[in-house]
Amino acid sequence: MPYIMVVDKVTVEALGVKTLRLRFQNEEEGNEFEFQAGNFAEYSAFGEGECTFCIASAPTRKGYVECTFRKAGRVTSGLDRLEEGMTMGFRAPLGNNFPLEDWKGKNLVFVAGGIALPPMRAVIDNVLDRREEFGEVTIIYGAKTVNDLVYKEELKEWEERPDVNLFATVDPGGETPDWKGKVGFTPNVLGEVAPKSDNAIAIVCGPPIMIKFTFPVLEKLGFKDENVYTTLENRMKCGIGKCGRCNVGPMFVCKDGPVFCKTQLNELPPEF
Amino acid sequence: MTKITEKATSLLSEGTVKMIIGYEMGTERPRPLFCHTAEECEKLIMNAECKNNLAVYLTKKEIIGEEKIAVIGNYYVVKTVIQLQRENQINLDNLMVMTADENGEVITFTTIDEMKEYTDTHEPAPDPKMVAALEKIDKMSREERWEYWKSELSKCIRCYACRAACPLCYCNRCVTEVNCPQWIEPWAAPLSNMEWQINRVMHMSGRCVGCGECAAACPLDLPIGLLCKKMGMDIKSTFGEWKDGNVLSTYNIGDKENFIK
Amino acid sequence: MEENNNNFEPRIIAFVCNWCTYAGADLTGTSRIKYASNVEIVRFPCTGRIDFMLLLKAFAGGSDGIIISGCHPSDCHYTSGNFHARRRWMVFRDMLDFMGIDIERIRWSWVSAAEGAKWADVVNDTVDKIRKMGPYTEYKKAAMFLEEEKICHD
Amino acid sequence: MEELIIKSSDIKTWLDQIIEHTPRVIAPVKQGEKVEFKSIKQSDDVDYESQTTVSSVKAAAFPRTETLFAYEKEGLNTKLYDVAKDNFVETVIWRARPCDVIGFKPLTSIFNWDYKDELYNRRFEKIAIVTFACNTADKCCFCTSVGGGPGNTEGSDVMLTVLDKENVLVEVLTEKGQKLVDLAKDLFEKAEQSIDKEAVLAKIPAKFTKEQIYKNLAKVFDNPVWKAQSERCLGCGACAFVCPTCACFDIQEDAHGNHGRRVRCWDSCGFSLFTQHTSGHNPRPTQATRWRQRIMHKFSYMPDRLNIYGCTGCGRCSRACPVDMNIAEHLTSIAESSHE
Repeated sequence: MPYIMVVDKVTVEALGVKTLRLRFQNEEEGNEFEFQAGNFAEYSAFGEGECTFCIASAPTRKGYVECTFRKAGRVTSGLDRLEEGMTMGFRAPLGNNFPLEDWKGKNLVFVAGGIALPPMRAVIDNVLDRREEFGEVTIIYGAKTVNDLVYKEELKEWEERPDVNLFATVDPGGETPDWKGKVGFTPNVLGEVAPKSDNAIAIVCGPPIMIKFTFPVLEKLGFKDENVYTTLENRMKCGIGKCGRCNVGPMFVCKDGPVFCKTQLNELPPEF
Repeated sequence: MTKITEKATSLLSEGTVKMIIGYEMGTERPRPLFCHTAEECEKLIMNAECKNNLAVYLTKKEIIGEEKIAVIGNYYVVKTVIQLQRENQINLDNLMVMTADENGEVITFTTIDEMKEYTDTHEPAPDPKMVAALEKIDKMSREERWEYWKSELSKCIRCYACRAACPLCYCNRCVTEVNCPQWIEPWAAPLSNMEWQINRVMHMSGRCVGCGECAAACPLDLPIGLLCKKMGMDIKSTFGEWKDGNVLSTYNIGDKENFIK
Repeated sequence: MEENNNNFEPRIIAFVCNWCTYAGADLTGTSRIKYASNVEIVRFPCTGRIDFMLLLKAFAGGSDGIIISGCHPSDCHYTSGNFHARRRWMVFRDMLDFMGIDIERIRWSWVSAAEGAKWADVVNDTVDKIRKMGPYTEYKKAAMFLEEEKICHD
Repeated sequence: MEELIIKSSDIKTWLDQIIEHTPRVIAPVKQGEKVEFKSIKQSDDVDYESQTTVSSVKAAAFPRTETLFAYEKEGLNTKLYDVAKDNFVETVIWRARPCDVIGFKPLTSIFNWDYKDELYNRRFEKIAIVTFACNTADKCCFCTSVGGGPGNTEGSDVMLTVLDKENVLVEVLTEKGQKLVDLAKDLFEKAEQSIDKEAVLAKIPAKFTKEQIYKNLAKVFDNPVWKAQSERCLGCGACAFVCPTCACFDIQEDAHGNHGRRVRCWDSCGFSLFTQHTSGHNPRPTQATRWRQRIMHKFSYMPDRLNIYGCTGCGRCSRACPVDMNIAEHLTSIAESSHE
């Protein structure tokens, strides 16, 4: 049975993209609930159905949970209609998480595309709250057009931070006159920025096409397969490994994923 | 070496067609066969039990591809090709339509009119079991009919074999798969099963060629063929033989009816 | 069936076309003609837009009778909307009858913008007829299939 | 494991006793030419001639449509209600076949792998199964090739084998079965030991072995054999819905204004939109990929994860298929092939 959550704050990120900040309706459930960066959840808009998104806020920031989604179908339009104070359902934590513990002391390269920044933000915020335990942090985030960029205030905040080098980019033709950031597709920008690959972990997240184009660039930069992680976005209904639709080869994306290492992906058939 | 296999092998070896769709003998009954090479044509057969409507594959791009193919089908396949052509779903110069009469002679059609002339003259007799079932239902009172259809259709498991087997059901997103608005509930319940059948037959009205494949495909043998048959008879009696375009997408100022006052 | 009819108030849904019947109903109002109040009017640009599934959804939603009305043939605002609709209704009505759905509960009519009085008659006749026929319980019961699985409300 | 003998004529009276003492008894009933599992009220509705029914008996534990929970919105708040306990009644499945019964094993392991599905478990633990061994078999049966057999007692509570015209061997396998037999204790006598059950059972030659399939499947993932086999497949859901071991489901919402229910209903990997992403990208776009998924899931992924095969060899999918996709034929060609 899903938890009941109360919507605290609704922020409009871009055209059709919203972030909901949720608080648990009953306090004890809220306090007992903990999750890891990388987990996802099934959000219910009662009367419409359920859909799958990552948990966009970091586990280190207690007391609330955030999710970001684009208005696309029946359930997301249901979520889109929610205002402050209204209730919705929340089934979490599901799936596995980013292995933060064994990244200690390593440099981190985050590559995100479009609406895939939310799962990364959970990790980035988590890393920034324990900044000293990690090496250099590079974020390469691309979107189609300038107003498609999500979390605009966070992007500014990361830009000012000295210990984070952020490269926001927009696809060619999506830039506006006062856009200071880069212009070009995320994989090409990654090639230009060329972060060093020794003692570094790359985390890629975006639509399947972007993942397919980013992997060769990472290889060229010398990232070994076991240092590259990604989260897969498959059609999900149950989220607990029963309904049989999210599998890539023998692996269930909802139970054995969504976070996969590239070595695991190489063994899997090309079915994502 | 039946005449069909001869014709098929020659077509394939000369390269006029890339693939031939026909029938082969399956576990208990004939089933569709796709011949890409000459020796596969050995298995081609054509007899009264060959019922699958092969035209269902003619609208599937992943199967027919871009090159020219041939189809050796029964009477209903030819009739469906006419209807598909009328709804411009198929590209006739990439398709060779053939059939075989009782003693195995292969008939090849080159134009639509040849097909129309063949289908008008070779109309098979209506299946007596269906005619009897229709009479039995017509004699029932309204409440009995409601109970009959509710009990029959509550068995339906919504596997959509009726939609999959029908050559004229080629929408890539069917009304049941649209969820804003959710017209028909996607789970199996007596009323939503009835709504599904009503929707399916209404979308077939005036287009259905009466091949009976929806009833044959149903694993539970539900009498859904009667619905299509009755729809076909009603349309023929009220609108007569409709030549140009589909019944519901055209209109006639002189339509007569007695219930709109 | 007679005794419970006196306190049974039928719920009727009317699918009407905006240019003729809706205007006709408006005229009925402005000319102070009384007609039964248990009709809920749903306005459509044209009868051609009335999807046959809406009738089934109306019955499943709990209405006991349906009125469908639009412009007279050949004076449709969109020239051929009501011809298409007429065909659709002819085909749909036979099918509903064959499947045992009670087509007596559906009233099909043409009401033009000038026929305010006719609209009142259509509504009153239908309401009386449906009141005599009683609620459409068998359809509503079929629509309640999921409710057979009981819920514990503790 | 007690072996008893009952007269064929007494079976009817025993069934009457069972019907009297159990809220729901499910048995094959003839409707037109097809035979279906239905809940029966008197014992003479049961059909004893048919080989198997069209749909499997999984609906007794995993129904086509099932309420997960109900919700009610009051103002800004939402209340959730669980399903009532008395929806789950004691059930006896009468005259099932060994291949139906083994089907429950993979189903139970799916529904209890990692997260225990209460709804399924509540229904399944209330089920007692009386199985009839198969004296005949038809062309589509291949239970011997996947480790089953016409007299396989696995999963049943009571196994009946028709020996000859009047007496029937009764093997009581579990205490649930014992309770059923105790309902009409006097109808049964002890069986002498010399009964050879195999003699009366149907002979079904094994066409291939599961291990062969499992081994070959590891090599054939992107081999054109899938396209060739699935060319005539129409992408309906018949094979998945009649299969005793298919457990894929869809979650939908039945909304009425401010209250409604979340509903679980059957779904099939054969449907084209089963894995369609909102962006339109579909990891399994063609029918060949879906047919491959069906076979790989039952013969390679399930053995890897739950070390149980997802097929009981009942042959229902071949009988229900509109274009006669005979699974035994396809599996034999995979087993024999050494596709590299």
